[in-house]
Amino acid sequence: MNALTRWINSFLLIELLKGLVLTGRHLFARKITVQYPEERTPMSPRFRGKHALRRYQNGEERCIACKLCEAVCPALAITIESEERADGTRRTTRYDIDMTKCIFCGFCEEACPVDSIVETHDIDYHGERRGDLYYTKDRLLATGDKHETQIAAMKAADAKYR
Amino acid sequence: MIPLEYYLILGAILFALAVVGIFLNRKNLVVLLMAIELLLLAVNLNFVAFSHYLGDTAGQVFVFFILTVAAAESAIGLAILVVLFRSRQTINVEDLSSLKG
Amino acid sequence: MEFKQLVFYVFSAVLVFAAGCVITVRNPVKAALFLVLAFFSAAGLWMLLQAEFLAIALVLVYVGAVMVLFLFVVMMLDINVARLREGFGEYLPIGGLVAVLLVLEMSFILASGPFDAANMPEPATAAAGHSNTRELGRVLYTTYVYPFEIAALILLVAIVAAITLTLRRRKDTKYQNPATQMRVRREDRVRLVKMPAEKKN
Amino acid sequence: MPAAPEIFVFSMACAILVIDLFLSDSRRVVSYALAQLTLIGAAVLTLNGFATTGSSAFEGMFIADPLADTLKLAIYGLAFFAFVYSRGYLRDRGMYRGEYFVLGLFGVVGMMVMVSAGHFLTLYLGLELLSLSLYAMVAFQRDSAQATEAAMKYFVLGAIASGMLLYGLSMLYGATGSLEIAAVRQAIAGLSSDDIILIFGLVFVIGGLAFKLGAAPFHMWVPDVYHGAPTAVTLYISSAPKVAAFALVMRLLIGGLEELSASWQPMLMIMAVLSMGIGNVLAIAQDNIKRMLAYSSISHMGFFLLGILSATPNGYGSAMFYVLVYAVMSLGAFGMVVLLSRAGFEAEKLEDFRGLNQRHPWLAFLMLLLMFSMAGVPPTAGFYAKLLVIQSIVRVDLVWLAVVAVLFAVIGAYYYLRVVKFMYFDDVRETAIVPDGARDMRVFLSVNALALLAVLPWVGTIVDLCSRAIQAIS
Amino acid sequence: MEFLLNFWNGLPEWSQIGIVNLAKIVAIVLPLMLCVAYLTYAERKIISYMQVRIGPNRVGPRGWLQPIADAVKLMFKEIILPANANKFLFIGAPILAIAPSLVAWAVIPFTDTLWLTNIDAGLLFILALTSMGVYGIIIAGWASNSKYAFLGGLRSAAQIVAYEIAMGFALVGVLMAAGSLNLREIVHAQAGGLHQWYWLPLFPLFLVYFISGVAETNRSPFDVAEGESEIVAGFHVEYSGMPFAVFFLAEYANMIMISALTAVMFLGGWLPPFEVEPFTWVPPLVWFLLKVSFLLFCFLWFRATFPRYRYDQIMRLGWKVLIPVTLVWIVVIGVAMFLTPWGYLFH
Amino acid sequence: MMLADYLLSLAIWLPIAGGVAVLATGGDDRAHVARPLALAISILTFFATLPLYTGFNPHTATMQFVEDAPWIEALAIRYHLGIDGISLLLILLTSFSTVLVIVSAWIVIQKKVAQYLAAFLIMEGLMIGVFSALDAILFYVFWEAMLVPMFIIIGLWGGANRIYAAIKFFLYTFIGSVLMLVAFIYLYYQSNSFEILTFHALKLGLTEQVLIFLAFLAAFAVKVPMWPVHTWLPDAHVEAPTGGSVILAAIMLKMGAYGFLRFSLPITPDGSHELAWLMIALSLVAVVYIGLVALVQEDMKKLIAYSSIAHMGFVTLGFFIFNAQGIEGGLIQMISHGFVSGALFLCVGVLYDRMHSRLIKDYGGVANRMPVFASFLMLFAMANAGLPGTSGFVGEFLVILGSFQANGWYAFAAATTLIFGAAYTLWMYKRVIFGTVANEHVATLNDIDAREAVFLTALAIAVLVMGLWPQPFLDTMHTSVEHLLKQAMTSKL
Repeated sequence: MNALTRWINSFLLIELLKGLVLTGRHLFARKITVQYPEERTPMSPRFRGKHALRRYQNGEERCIACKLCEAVCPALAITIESEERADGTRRTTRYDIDMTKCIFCGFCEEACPVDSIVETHDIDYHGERRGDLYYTKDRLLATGDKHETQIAAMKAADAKYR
Repeated sequence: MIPLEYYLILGAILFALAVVGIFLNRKNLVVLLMAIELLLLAVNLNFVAFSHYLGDTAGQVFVFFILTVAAAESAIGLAILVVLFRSRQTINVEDLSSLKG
Repeated sequence: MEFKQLVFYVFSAVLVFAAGCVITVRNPVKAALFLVLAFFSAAGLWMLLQAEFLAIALVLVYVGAVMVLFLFVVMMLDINVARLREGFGEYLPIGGLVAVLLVLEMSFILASGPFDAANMPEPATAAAGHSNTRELGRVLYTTYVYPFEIAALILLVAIVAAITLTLRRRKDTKYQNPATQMRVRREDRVRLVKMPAEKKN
Repeated sequence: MPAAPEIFVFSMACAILVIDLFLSDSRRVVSYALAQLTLIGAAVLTLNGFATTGSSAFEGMFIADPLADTLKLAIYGLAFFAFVYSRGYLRDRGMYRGEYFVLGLFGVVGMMVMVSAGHFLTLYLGLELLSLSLYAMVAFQRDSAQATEAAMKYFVLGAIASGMLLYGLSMLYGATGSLEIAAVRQAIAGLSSDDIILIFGLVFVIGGLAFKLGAAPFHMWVPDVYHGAPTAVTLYISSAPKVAAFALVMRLLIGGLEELSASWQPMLMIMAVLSMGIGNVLAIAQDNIKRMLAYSSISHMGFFLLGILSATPNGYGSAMFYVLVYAVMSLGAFGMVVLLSRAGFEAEKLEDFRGLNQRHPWLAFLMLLLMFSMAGVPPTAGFYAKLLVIQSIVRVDLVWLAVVAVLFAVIGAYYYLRVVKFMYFDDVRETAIVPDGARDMRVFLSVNALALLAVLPWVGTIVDLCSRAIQAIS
Repeated sequence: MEFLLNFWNGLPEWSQIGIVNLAKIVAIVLPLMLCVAYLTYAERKIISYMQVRIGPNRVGPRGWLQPIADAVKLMFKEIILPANANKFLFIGAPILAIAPSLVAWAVIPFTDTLWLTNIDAGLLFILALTSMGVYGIIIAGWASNSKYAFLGGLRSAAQIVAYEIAMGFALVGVLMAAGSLNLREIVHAQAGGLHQWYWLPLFPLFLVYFISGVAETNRSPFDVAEGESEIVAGFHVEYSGMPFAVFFLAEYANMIMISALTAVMFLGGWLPPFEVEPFTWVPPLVWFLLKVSFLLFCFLWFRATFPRYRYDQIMRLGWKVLIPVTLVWIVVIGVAMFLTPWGYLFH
Repeated sequence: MMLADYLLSLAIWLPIAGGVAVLATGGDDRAHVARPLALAISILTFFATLPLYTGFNPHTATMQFVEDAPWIEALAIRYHLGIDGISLLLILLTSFSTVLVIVSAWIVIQKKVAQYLAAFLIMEGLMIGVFSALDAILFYVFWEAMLVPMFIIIGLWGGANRIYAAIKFFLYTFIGSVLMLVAFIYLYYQSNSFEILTFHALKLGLTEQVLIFLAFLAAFAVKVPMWPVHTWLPDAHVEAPTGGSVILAAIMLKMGAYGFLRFSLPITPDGSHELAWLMIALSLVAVVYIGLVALVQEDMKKLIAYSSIAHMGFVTLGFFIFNAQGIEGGLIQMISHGFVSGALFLCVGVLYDRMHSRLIKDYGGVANRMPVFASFLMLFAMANAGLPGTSGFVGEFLVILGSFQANGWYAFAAATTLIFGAAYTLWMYKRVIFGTVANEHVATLNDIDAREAVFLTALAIAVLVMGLWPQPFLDTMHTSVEHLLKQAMTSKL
């Protein structure tokens, strides 16, 4: 009997009809498309977007070339070189992130003892040449400068969970 | 007005081409099979022409059956060709020489 | 020139050209396509002869089925085209000569009078209500029912033969059977096992 | 009911095709038994409705007359024996599949249709049904390069032959305006007998027929096919289809075109002489018995044509007798080849027959009978066959042809003797294996070969049967 | 005006015939091409809706100019000829693919009075033409000199050939019911309302025909010929620019044609579902287009719903399910025709 | 329904059936069954043929013991048997020789015994069939069928070169006889019958007769054999086993001669006359030339074979001089030669069984070791040379007498054979039997045993009886010969 019903079901295309009904219902469902450039979905404070290097309020760059981020980076995207400055502090001479390697895991941010490297909420970036996705220290600092308010807010929002 | 002769001569030309094709072709069995199809086409042309000019459907019926048979025939022919190719890796007419004596 | 005559000459020319190409062209795929062309022109000629049904059947059977099969086989068998036609040219002149002689001879006989326009005039165009298809269908199932059945038998033989010859089940290959796959139910594949969280001694 | 045996065989073939799907290899014998039962059943049906006078059915497409029924019975018998012989051979070579028997039965249906054809259309369809089955059967041993090559050659040449035959038929159609054999005959009677279109068509028809018969100069396929095909298939091809080919000739050439006999007689004469010559001379050079028998078949077709070309009822009867006897002989000879073959060993070299008398005197004796019968040595049936065809041409004052024929018969005797020589006078070679098993086959083979001798007192009856069968058509 | 008329009458007869026919052809092909273009748009829209998306909406108002944009893009893309490809066949293949789908329109009756030709063997003509669609694909696959294309070509050719048989058998059922091969007469035979349309008495054939139609056009879920995941894009993997566009057109034109045929043969063509007042007010052409649109919608619906079949499943479905079903149903119809005076179901 | 009505059938089919029975005894391990069985059958057959003689009416030329039944009606072929005075003697000769052959093979043949014996029994039936057939096709069937067992006998049990000899034998005779078949068929169309007696009465034109005569000649000349188609015979004789040689010489050769009497002369009398010169010439060539050839033979069997050819030349000569003496002489010569050459071959066989050589030079002084054998051989040698008192003399004398009537030169040429015959026979006898013991092999020879004595004695009696009292033989054939002569002398034109 079971076999017979199964046979009948298969010949009446019951399962296929079920599928069609499902898609048919969705045809009339409310569309959930977000009209992207105009509309945006909300973002978590922990969202990991484009990288940035921060500065202290006095304009001094935060990064002390401890190279923890370089060490922790699983994709080996970060390259750091450093030397002692005239004032005896150690600062980076080179801080590059190869965005074609980066996997946006956020470990660098976690590892940074001075909250220097961070990931912003900026996702609207692109490059037209290969080199455009090779972020140098200057560009990272510039991003940090540009998004400092947003970064600060994010840090603040997340602070209580840390 | 096209006289019946014209059709028949056309059939003869096709027939001759097919026959020459069969004997000319020493290399490729598939083309040989195609020449056979041409041969049958010539025959069919004759039958249809006669049928029309004689006002008799029998010729057309014959063509209908020839078409059927030819289709069956080429199915078998190609099946044999495939089997042959599997066992010998060639369909070169000249390579078919294991049977001699 | 009458429209019909124009059509006749055009189709005939194409037919002969295509047939010639079939036997001379180097590449078997092209030969097959030329054969298709030949069939099309032949179908056109048959239309002129008021054999619409056969004309369409020719296209349907040959172009639609037989030649596809040919193409299939030509393509599946990995044939070295270059080797296939080497030394072809040397036979071509003699072959052409033979063809011409054959045609002349046959034409001489065929055109010797019995089938000229006087002896065999073209019948009048069929009446408007006349359907070639209907007529053929009628005789096919009445007068010719016996051959019809035999033709069916021939096709069956062709099927049986083609399958026996080419179907081979390799012993070392694993096959999926869609029918059994589709019959599978959840119970066959998933087993819910209830067991206590921890063993009691 | 007209065509009851045809319908029965066809239905049974389909049934076997289906039943065979559900049989395991070890129970394949069921298909075999069913096939044999089918033939027996068909024989019963044919006997039951045996036509004493000619009548037609299906609008003249189907003819029931004594000729048709007699030939059908012969076909059943030959096919029956062919199946018996082939079983062990097929089993040893992994070809023991139901399709062999099914195709064989379809071939039988084709032959039956040919035999009963009253219309060019049924003639052609029967011929094709038979041919297609045969092509497939030749290629049945599909991993054998030889078999497939043979099948290809057979196919190509067979298809060309069909094409020629059809071209000829189209011309006849044009000239007579009909495709029904009886009507064509009447129409021809109304035309002048040297009507150029008729002759033109006739040439092609004869060419096609010669191809199908395997008569020189259209014989090229015969040796290759006989040699290359699995022996089980060769024995099938060389027996019953020859009977059907006879029917083809009878229906087409005699039934339809007898009025043109003055035109086809010389053509057949050339073919007959060439066939006898080529067949007999080339057979001498063969060291493969299958090939040798193939050439012998060509020469036998030459003799067979002698009967036809006399264009008298007497000659047709003789040709019929000849073809029946030939079919039985050829069946037996190839049956012997099959019987002596084992898995992995084809007894197809003449050498393989060396010292057969020492190993198996009985089989050697049977083969001796078969060979002498083929050579036309009395008192075997082969002699009467040759006697009949030769007397039929002497009757139409073609004594020179008779002399040519008997001379070729003598040449032919040489290579048959060679087989006997190998069997009786030469010593056993070590590679040769003594046959064992296949008891049923040995029994049937004995019956087959001894029939050539035992028929002696009843030759007259059979000849009578043949001439009575012929009467209906002419 | 006068001059034009004189000029026309001065032309020889055969060219007059030719020109008239050419004009008719253009009148059919142009709107068809437009339909194809907007069918692609409809497809994207409908599938996105079923996936709870909006679909294209940027080019032009609500995205209506999207097909035009696509067309323009394809037209200006470079045509790449692969190395060692057979150039003549490579270019010829798309043409071979699209030609049959356009030619078939010659015999399709839009309404009782609107058709290009009305031949007796129309159904056969259609069968013959649909069977030729395979050439474009198989040649494209072969001429590309690429193994992916080749495999795709062979796959789809085998598939088309297999489903064509089921399709043909389904049409045999229609032929039996209507007693004619003429498409107009087939529609006439269905007169009398929804329940007289052949989809009901020939329901299994209707399904088989439509499913085969989907398979014939290589549409999802039978689109293994393109099978992106296995053979990249199948037979047209090497194509770009205009030749690719032509293949694209061919596919969609085929879809439309299959839908039109289904409408003619199973859904009563231009006939209204009920032959009573409000329905008969609607012009027949509209009914026809409505039916075609519905069927086209089904094509898209299927694509949105079903996952792709595996190749052996496709072949199994064709040979072992659809063909037997059609055979059985033909026998059923035959028996019914023999035993009953057509009665309610068949007049 | 009396058994007597079916005597001929019995004589034909009993040995054939017996042969099959012997064959069925199987392999050589059962030879002890096969031998007595074969002997019994051959003796039975011999006894079955005796009533033919006792019941024979010598005063009429019509066929006796006639059996007639339809066989292949479409061609008017009948199962028609019957004998006259000519065939009667040959039948008796056949059944008598077969017994001897079987006895002679008793211990000599050790390989495939059953097949050997069966072959001879079947041969016997077929040969009787040939002599008693009154239907041309029936005749032809028996005639040709004989080739098969003979072919096997030569090929299987023959000497070193047996295969060549067997095939040569077969093809020569086969070629000849198929032409005869064509002639039969032609005659059939003239008469609508295959009855030999109808053929006899058939009117034929001269050209037809000549052609038919030539066709017959092709068959019979090969069989007789006549020069120049005799070459198969020495080969066959040399290679054949003793029994084969005996049958070949004693009976098969006679069939050719019988054919002349039964077919050529009565059916084509004018053709025969027209070509008599040819026949006589060929016969004389055989007599003289072959006699000379025989002189130089090294091999005893070959020598006897050539002597057979020469003697058969006598026979044909006798037939074509168209008088009663000639024909009767020829017939007597046939019978006599059957005994004599059979006996000689058996004697050679006796020696060969002991020495495995047939070369004359290997022997010498045999008389010392085998005195009894030597005396038998002496008798047969004398008979072969045509010494008065032996059977050989009667026939030769009659033929010479007859030819003398026709033409003195014929007689002269024929008479040379007496000289040549004596020369080669006695010379061979001298070299083999007399002299000192040639080598150690000869020294170990044993004289004949009882079995050999039996058949040699039987033959010796036959030779002597025929030589001393030929009258019964002549009486038996006389009426038939007269009738035949009348037919041969009556023009059909």
